[in-house]
Amino acid sequence: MNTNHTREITYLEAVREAMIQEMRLNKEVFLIGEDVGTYGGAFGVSKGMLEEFGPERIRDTPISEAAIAGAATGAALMGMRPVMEVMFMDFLTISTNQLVNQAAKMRFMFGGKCSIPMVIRAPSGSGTGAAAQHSQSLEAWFVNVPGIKVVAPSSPYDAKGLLIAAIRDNNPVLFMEHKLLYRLKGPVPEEPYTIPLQSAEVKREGRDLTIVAYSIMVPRALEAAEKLAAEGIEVEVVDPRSLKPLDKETIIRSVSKTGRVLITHEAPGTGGYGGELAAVIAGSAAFDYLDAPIRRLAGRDVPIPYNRTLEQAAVPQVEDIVAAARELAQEGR
Amino acid sequence: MNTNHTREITYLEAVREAMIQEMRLNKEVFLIGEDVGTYGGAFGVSKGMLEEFGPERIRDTPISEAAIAGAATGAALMGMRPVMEVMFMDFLTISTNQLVNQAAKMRFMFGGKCSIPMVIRAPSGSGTGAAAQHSQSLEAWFVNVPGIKVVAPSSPYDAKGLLIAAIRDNNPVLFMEHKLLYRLKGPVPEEPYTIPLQSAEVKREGRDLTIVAYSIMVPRALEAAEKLAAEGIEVEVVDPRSLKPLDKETIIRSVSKTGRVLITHEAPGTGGYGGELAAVIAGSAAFDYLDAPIRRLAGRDVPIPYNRTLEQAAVPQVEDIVAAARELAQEGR
Amino acid sequence: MTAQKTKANIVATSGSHRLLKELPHAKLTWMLQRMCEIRYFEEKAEDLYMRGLVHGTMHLSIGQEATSVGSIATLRPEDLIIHHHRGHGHTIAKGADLTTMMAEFLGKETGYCRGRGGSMHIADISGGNMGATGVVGGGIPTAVGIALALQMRRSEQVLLSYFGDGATNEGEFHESLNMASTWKLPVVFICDNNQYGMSMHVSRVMNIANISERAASYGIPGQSVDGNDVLAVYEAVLGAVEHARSGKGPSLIDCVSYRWRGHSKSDRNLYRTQEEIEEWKRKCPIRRFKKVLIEAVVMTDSETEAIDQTAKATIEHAAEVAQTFPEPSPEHMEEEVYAL
Amino acid sequence: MTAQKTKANIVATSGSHRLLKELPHAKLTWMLQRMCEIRYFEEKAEDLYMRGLVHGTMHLSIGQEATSVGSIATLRPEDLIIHHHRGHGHTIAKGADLTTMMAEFLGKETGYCRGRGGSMHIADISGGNMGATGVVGGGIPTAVGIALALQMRRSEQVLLSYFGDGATNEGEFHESLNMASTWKLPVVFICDNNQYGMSMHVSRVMNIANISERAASYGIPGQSVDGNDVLAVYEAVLGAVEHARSGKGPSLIDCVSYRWRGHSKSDRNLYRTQEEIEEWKRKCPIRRFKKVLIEAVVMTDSETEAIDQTAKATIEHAAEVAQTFPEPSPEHMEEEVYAL
Ligand SMILES: Cc1ncc(C[n+]2csc(CCOP(=O)(O)OP(=O)(O)O)c2C)c(N)n1
Ligand SMILES: Cc1ncc(C[n+]2csc(CCOP(=O)(O)OP(=O)(O)O)c2C)c(N)n1
Ligand SMILES: [Mg+2]
Ligand SMILES: [Mg+2]
Repeated sequence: MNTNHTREITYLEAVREAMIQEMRLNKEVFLIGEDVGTYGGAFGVSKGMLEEFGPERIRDTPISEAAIAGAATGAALMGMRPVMEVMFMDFLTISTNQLVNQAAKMRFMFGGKCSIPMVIRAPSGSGTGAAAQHSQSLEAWFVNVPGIKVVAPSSPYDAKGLLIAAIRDNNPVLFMEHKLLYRLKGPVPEEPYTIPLQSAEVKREGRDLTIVAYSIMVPRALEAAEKLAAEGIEVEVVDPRSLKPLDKETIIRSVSKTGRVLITHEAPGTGGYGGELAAVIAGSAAFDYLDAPIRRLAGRDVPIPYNRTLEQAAVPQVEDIVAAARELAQEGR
Repeated sequence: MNTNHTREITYLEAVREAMIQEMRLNKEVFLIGEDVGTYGGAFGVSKGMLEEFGPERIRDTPISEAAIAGAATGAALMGMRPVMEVMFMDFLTISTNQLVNQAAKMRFMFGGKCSIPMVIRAPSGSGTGAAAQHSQSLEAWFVNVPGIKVVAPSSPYDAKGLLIAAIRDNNPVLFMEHKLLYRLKGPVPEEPYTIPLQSAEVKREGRDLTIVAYSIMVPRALEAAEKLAAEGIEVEVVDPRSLKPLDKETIIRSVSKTGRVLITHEAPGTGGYGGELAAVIAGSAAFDYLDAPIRRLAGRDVPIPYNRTLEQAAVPQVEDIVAAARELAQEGR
Repeated sequence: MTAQKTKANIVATSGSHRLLKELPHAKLTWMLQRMCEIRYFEEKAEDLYMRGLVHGTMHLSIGQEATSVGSIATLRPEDLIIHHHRGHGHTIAKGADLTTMMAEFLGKETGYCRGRGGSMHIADISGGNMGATGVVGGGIPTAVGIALALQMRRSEQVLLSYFGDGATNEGEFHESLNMASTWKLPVVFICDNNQYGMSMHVSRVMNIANISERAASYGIPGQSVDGNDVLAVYEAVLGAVEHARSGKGPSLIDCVSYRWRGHSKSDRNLYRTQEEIEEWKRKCPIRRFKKVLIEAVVMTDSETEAIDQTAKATIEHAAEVAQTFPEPSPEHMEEEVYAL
Repeated sequence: MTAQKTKANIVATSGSHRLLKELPHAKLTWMLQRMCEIRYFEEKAEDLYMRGLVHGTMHLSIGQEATSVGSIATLRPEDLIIHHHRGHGHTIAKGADLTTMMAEFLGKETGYCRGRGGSMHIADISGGNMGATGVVGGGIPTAVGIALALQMRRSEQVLLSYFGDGATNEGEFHESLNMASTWKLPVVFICDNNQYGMSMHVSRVMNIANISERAASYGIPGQSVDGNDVLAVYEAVLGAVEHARSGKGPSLIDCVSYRWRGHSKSDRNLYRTQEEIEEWKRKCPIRRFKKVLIEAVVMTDSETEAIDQTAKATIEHAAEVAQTFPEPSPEHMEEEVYAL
């Protein structure tokens, strides 16, 4: 991507712009969720959209997450392209039956005779002091459900391109938006563009060690990489961007090159998506190039606490990445 | 365990016996779920229990999975020890909010000032022709939720000992019962006994290769091991039994010994619990002993189909294990 | 305002006799024929199951034929339905090809769902049957979305959403009826009330006399009808369909009937008496409809029997043909999961 | 039976004046004091938040004090409550130690939840407050279980379960009220109806005039009361508590009030007018209760002011002390997740 002369907007604005542009292009696209209208969404993502598109297409709902997911699924079954916003990813726990048993399965279960083109936008992650029930990162569940795709952009540019791709995709796509990324600024072209869902990106090149990171962990890994560079450790940062489908090649290529890999995410380590990444690497051709065990640095196995110090300690911060990467870079040397 | 002279009962009877014995011992234990009374549960697990314990402790409910989970959680918060039966594991999708946001988090979120001693019994797995919405294995989700333990016994003996341990545990324990195991017979002592939740078992010793398997995959792996033995390949079969907490040592020890590991489960491969197992091994001391990449053999990434041939093809069968293990045993030799 | 524990005081519909005069002969014939086809389809399904030709389980609606036929008879061809695990009746009433349906039951590649769905998940999207779900109550939220799409597209189509009495205790029932009411969506919610959810009689799982009373929570019309009277069902649903089509929003129609068979094949029927079952068999909706038609001199006895026998032959034929169809192949299943 | 769109016709309770005579002076004092403490606690919380001393968000119930106090005033000390995100009022009314509560708000190790829970999750299990949940409607199923345990243990205790108007559109509300009704559990469901769920006025999310009408779906008593009249709330809830305690099962009490502040700190209040807010401020439940007490010559003006000032001082003191408390340490968090 050529980012010269490109205007800078926030991640939040990029998400909004993707929705607006797709809604202008295709009248089957609409937004549905709690307080997405006048309120503009809990995080303000849809601010102003009601004015342009009206209450039918920027649809405020009762607080009924199962019915919201069902409404999106049913409309998608009819060929519309709903974008459903759940206020916090944590509340997908109420939509789970609709998403997992209905939306994800209908196409296969009905012999391929329908499709469910919908997007589930889910603000995820901790860092806002909202405690255990408003801070989760539940990607691992959905990755294990055939029929759903899972995307987790880490930059404004990726957010726009991946969201447009997700809206155009003919399947249910879970689109994770990290709350702490909403204010992140970056270059984003004004015209619509897509990023293919199965395309990891090397966010930084390096020879000593690969960090596989997604969502909020990408800016943290990049910051860690800067610090490590000052110590002479050159880190390569790979962002899968789409967790499913996963671009395995880019990851395997990087790990084969560096021979060391640190996988990092915010969700609790045990049973987290990092296991999938580790297994992909450990079962691949990169295995033969590994000079050290595959290392995971993930959220601690605790619910997210309220207190700020505890909250920060519960998920990997820049310093944790620096420490883990440094150790890994030296392991067995 | 000394199984000489021990009477043989089925897995289903073992589950029932564990409940009956604990209910006799402790009047705070009760069973709650859909049709657990007169009907005896969809699979007949609680057949006869209504007669002994009456309708208060063998509690039939409306079809309301969220309220059932909530009822169990609330009763547990009060110090009772509910055993909740969900009719099919698939319908935990309706209880998810209660289990994940309430039951799993309350203790931590309330500063450790309460505990939630409850068991969620969940018939899992495919093989009964019940298709996509009645055949899932959703363990991976719950493993990623701090505050819930996950157990998946593979034999009548383990079922009884682990269920009693789960009922006595002071936390929410998801107890998976594979439908195809219900009729499996094996030796089970009559008196109550417990198996510690964090104790993997080597179900068969072997020097060439380790298979890590749980639930229905254990008898399949053992059968595969017999066949491979005839070819001169000696397989070690390790059953974690409890997926969380996980007895990592037993697994790491076995893999360090054999140098090759095949991980197998029924749930879809992508994002399945096999990833966690692979990551544990790849990040451990066993890494240095590995002579071949870590291999996963899991369910295919499809919803479970209705047609019997398709259904069987969707999850690993004995022959698939034989083939994968044989290949792995020869890899790089 | 405390709970009434008296049993359903079903709203009597007086229109049956009027309808016998008003409805075209062909429509009445269609109704009887469909009811017979459902009965014979399910008896055949049971037979195939007993003979080990069918895998899995199945949920038979024998005894409940009047509900699906009476309600779907009110629809225009382009209207839609979405339903649930006990769905053979709805599928046949909506006009499914019986051979294709039998093929699905048998898990064949040529079945409606190419053998992937089976008895519990028959869908015929192009025929306006948006599919059966096996999750109790699980299709009701989907119904909201289908009806929402109809409304947003300014369609004149309406949707019938079916579920059982037990399903009305699921949270999804509540969320969906409320949402559909709030948005005045073109959907009629139909409770296929056979009085039991597996072993649980409605009186054991709710403290109200009629499920239609739940409509009041959503400010929508609610009515309980004799679900064994195909014309009573027709009349009640027709009103609700017109209400929906004219933009006034959803209704809840509770059709009280009875299932003759066990819940599914594992049922030992311990929760109800043989007498109760026999009593309801005497209320057979098919025999009753035939009698009404004959007494009103709409058809002769031999005409009704001819319809009956034609239905039987059609089902026999469908079952025979379907058994010759090829099995699906598992090779490329992964490619079927996602749409391109 | 179509939807009424007219706004809540709140059941007038005539008992207020009788209650002023019947209730002990100490009880009336207790009520006023608690209401003032809630108001000052929340004003203080807001102040601390504005000064950057508090992390996260918070949901203030200023304007709704009569509901929590009027309802909890009906309880015996051993009775229980479970509530929700807008829960400072219930917590204080249930007798929380204000310093410990403020400490939790500030995320201190000595707070009720050792700083792990925060404003949205205050629990005081040993004091009978079974905790606040941040998931809308999420505590209602838990309430069923708590009440079930009380019933199974043949306890005389009852439980009050609180939730907002918006929560009554969640499926969990429906499942729970139905289950509690079926089993006649000792619980009173109390809707803290402030007429909005974030930006959504009740009339935009349901087609009924009064939320108490939903009780009919479960065959339980339902009543809407003026939630700004502490004595009216007391009277209505007392009846429901006695009903529950005598084994007759649950009730639904809908207390209609108003929140003065935005939903949470991110609220720009675009969905309601300044006039509406001002109108409701004029209906201040605290000023109103003081006026009633003075007019009925139960207290003098200076007595009510003394109570008010004591409350204020108590809160000031609690806030000051709480700020000196130590922060928690993250070291052993994993060990806190599971009970031994
Ligand atoms: C969510 C869910 N819970 C439980 C089941 C198991 N189950 C299948 S049908 C059934 C009874 C449903 O009763 P009702 O809604 O009255 O329909 P009926 O079977 O009587 O037609 C149950 C409990 C299920 N399929 N889905
Ligand atoms: C399940 C769920 N959905 C959405 C939210 C976000 N949310 C928090 S409070 C709230 C409004 C709740 O309205 P109401 O129940 O009336 O309570 P109030 O805030 O008015 O006291 C919403 C939508 C949530 N916390 N939980
Ligand atoms: Mg039924
Ligand atoms: Mg409210």
